Amino acid sequence: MTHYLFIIVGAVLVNNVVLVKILGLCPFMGVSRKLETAFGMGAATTFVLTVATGASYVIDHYLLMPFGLEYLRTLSFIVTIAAIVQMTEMVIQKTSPLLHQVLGIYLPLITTNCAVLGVPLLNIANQHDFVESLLFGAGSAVGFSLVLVLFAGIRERVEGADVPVYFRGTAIAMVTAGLMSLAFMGFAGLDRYQ
Amino acid sequence: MEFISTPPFLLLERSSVRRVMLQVLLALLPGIAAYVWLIGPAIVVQLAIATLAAVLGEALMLALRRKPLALFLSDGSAIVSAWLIALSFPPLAPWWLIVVGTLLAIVVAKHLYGGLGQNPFNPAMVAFSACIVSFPALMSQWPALGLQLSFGEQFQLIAGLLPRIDAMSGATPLDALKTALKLGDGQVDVPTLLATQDVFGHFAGRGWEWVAGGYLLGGLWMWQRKLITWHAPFGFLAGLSLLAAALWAWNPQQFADPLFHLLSGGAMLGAFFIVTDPVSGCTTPRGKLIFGLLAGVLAYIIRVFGGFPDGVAFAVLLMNLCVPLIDMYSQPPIFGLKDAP
Amino acid sequence: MLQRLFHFKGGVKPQTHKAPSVQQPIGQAPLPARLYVPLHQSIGGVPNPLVEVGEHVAKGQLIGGADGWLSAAVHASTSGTVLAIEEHLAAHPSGLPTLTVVIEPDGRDEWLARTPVDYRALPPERVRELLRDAGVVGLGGAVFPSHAKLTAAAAVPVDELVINGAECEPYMSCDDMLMRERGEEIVRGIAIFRDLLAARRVLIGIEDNKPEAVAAMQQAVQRLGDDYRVVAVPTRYPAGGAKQLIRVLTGKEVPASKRSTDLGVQCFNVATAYTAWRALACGEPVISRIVTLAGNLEQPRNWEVRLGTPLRDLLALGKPKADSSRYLMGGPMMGFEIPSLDAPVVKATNCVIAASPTMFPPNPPEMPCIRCGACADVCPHELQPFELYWFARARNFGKTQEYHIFDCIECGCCSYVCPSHIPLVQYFRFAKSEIWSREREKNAADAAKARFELRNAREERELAEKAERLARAAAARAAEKKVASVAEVTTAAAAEATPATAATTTTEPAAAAPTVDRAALATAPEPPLVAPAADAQALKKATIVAAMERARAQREAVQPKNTEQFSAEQKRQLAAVEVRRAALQAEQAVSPATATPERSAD
Amino acid sequence: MILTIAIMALGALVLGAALGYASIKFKVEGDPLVDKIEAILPQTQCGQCGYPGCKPYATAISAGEADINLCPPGGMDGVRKLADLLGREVKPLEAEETPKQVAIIDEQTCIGCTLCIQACPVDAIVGAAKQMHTIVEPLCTGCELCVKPCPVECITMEPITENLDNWKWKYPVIEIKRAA
Repeated sequence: MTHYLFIIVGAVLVNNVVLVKILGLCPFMGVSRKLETAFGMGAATTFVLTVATGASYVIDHYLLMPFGLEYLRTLSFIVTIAAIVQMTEMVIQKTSPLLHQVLGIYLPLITTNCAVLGVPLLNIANQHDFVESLLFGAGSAVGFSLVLVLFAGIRERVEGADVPVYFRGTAIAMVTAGLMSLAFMGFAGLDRYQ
Repeated sequence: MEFISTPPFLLLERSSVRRVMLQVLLALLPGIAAYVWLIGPAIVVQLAIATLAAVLGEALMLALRRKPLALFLSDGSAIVSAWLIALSFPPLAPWWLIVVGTLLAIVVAKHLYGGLGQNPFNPAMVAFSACIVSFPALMSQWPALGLQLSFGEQFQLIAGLLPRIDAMSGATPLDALKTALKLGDGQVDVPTLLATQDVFGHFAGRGWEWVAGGYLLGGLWMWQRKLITWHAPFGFLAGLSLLAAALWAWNPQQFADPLFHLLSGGAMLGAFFIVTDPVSGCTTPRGKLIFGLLAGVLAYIIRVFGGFPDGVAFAVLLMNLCVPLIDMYSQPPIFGLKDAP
Repeated sequence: MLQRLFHFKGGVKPQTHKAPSVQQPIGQAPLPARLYVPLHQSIGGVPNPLVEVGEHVAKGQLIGGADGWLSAAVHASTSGTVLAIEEHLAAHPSGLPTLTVVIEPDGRDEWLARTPVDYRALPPERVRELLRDAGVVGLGGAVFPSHAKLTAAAAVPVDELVINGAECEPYMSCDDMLMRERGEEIVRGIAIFRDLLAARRVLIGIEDNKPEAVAAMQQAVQRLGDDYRVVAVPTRYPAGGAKQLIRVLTGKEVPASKRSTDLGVQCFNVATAYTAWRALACGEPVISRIVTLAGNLEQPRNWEVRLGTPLRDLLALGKPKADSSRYLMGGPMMGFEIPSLDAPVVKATNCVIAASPTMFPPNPPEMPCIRCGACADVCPHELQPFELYWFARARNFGKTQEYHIFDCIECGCCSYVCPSHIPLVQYFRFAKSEIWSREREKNAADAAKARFELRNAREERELAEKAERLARAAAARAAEKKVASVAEVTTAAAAEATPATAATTTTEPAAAAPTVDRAALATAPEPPLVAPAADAQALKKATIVAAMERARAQREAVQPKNTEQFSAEQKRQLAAVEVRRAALQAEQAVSPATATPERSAD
Repeated sequence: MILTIAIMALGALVLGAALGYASIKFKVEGDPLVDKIEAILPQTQCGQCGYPGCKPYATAISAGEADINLCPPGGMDGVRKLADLLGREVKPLEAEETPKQVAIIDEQTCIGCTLCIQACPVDAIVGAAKQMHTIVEPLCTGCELCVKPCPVECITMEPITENLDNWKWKYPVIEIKRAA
């Protein structure tokens, strides 16, 4: 049981996919201008990432490994993720046009979100079983959403600050992301405590 | 370059940012006095170095940003940051470490965000975290107990004129406890450790416990002067001690008592001078309480379970991240709309 | 008789400085050489000028009639001659001009025949009309037409009528002196409000730093045998804010989104009650008010001043000291600097303060906000001024609304305590007027869009009609040639055109009379088209009708369009243009020679 | 090798089928974005963006054919709002930003040709043939479309003057260049 807990804590905080693994920076910088969009993006990514980790585990273990096709992993994962994102977009557009509007062009961007590809690959590298994979995927997604929302909150505030001209916009956002990363380093070692 | 032009309101109460900052500095004095008395006068040198670096850094940034120098330099906010940095760094840390930390705080954490009042992160804690991540060894060298060095020797050590010898430095009480527990591998228990090792005093680290008491005194004075409200410090101390008490009650062999945690590391300094920072902290009463509480809990978790000797700095930075959200969702109801859902 | 007092959060206690101006009784200000009576002195519609240049007016004569329900009339403050009706500097922070009636007093100060009425014998609607036409407005400074506040909410009976004599602004003492000297008339005026609102209780709130006023009011109430309660409330700025006083006396909190009558409470200033009584019982409309002259003066005092008196003349009464450099209208917390002393005294002028650099030192430079929360502690509406400031400064007006900027009463407590000396209220006023202007722009854009669409629809319809006319003409020609087979083709063409017409007319319900009868015309000759072979004569008729329709359409093409939905104001403007145009045409008729070269350019 | 191709083909087939099914099942009509964009545009219908009116411009933006910085009456504010809505970068305005103006007809020179009436997109000009025309000021959007058609050049654009109704509190801080 504690084992699963450590996986989740590790994925959410200690090895946060954005701030420690530095994956998925594109939506992290792109969709964090407003809190509402960050919430939407976080929710969508959480869904896609969780489903994608499950699907890639199944594909890897029941399609690729039995036939010794591990070298096709990246390719097949990308295709699967793209399909899942496409489906998600269609479903959201139909069921919740508002969310679709809020996510705008960033929904298709999940396809190219390296976190979505990176997490399934990390799962395989860490030799997680199915449950562990799902937990790790979900944990990473929650970690992503968490920092995305926090980041959006800070950015909304910093937008009103008298930032030096050369640092306005993305530059100060990068500095903020760096300081966030520094803060998250405080969690280092938490997943190794005996 | 922004400057007021329209003549607006006319009546003013006699208060100013400078007075606020001066009072904060004043409140730090009891703690500093205890520090000098019990730990060594080297801290005065560090305070001077940090102040100098902060003022120079501030002046440089103000000049670059073409802000009125005299106005902002005299507000005292940079000196407050500098003192907090000096007090949280090891007293015998080399001078350049303090300078690097202070410049980091003033230039990056403060002025890149627009200077006074606009920084989302506490500059002093940014400095501490960045330095402990970058120079873990130097940042964990605290003067070994019973180290009898003259003021001159201490000064030379800071200036890098004397070689650093391991015998001169030891770990903080928190670190000592953690290391001993880890090395002991279940063989040692906390009560015996506290009773036997030299580094521990009556309640916590020898000497340090009284420094913490000094900070407490200054903090209470600030509270009495209405410079700070009780919410954040109370939340912080409550979060820290409640979690400590719960684990201590569950397993007193493995976990130290709450009083030890309250008087160790940066707990008291953090409670009254860091989490009360209005700029990077929460502003609503409920928000302050939540901010303090969670910072206390995080500080305990990081200092006990994490990889760093103390968790206050990281806890505060992590909570700084959450400030906009906490503030947003803890808005007090306004006049006339209290019954509204 | 013990009245339970409630507490409002926040507030500040600045020095009051009231003592110097209450040493002497209210003085009667002398007649100035000129009176500048602005027509717009209250919230709501701008009164229409009812006098003409050169006309002789009597004291109390109506010179500006109320425009609509939410407006209040304006009267001549003395007898004399109207010199001009022109744009003159307004008593407004902007220093912009406003339409003003300039009167040269004849010195006789003759009243128009005054007709006192017994308001109890009149229906309430009539009383409200009388108040409106007497120009009774809130004299506390908000100048909201009082009659509009005298209707109880349909579902909620008025429990408490709060009479505001708190006067919390420093320096100001006009209400204090009014209560001391004319308490009885105030109490009689309160009765009018009480009766109109059918209020159960009347609470008169006076700050406890004015014991004389409290005593005077208590005596007046006792003498008249009323059961009003005179309550001394703790002195704390802004206890005299209507919402704060209501809170202190009744415990009710009125948010910005509600009217106080919805909560069963209403609030009037003591001076308003006084003028209401004068208006009804003496037939004297509001032509003067008490103004406190205070600050850096030799003789601070309260004066009864005719509305329209230039501030320069008024200030001369107080003998400003030599180093007076600035002048404020209103109190030092909420007032504004007078752009020029040429501005006149208006109904909102409760206090004029002369300021010297030593009394009000220049503002220290603004520092950045350090989010210390001092402003939130003193905000009587429990807002978060520093958050509002943060977003107002960044021009993020949506966020300021989320943080309830419109609940801000601009009392100035936040600016008063700010350690960074930030003029917070200025930022909030800026944000508010930006939001209003954006709303105006948005409305204008919507209106423009509607008109554009209307026009497009009309053009489409005209095109369709043209097509139809062409088809019909073709049909007529065909019928004349008596070729039945060709007629079938035109029917098809007409059938194509007709639905198009129908479509355009139905998609546009706003289209008024001309469209309807044109549509009727268009559809009328349809039957002969459907049955082309029926009768050649009918077809001939159709041709004539089509020709008539064509001529008509040509005429209509140049007729004003879209004028049906003009507002009254726009119609007025148009009428003015018509008059100008008529004059121009007359001019051209006189000298056709000048008009001809212009025409040749056509 | 063949097996590999077969497996990949199978995967592609399954995913393709699923996507195809979804695209039918979750088909969405219309584009609500156009309305949102149009709500931001100032509705001057001036055509300065190169499109015949605000709606066509909104449609073009939504389709990705037009840039968001083509609307001078909307100003930088409008560009910022559009950038916000569409998640695009804020760009400086293509044309010069001018203060709000209204058209004024010099009634002395007007010959009553009705050309401006036909040009006005919002019916803000009244008058009849051979009579002087007048612009109804509150309705005028300042689009300048009536200026060109006038044969006698009697229409001028004038900035809206400040009066007590449209006066605004100014931003309390202004930048002043200081020698220090």
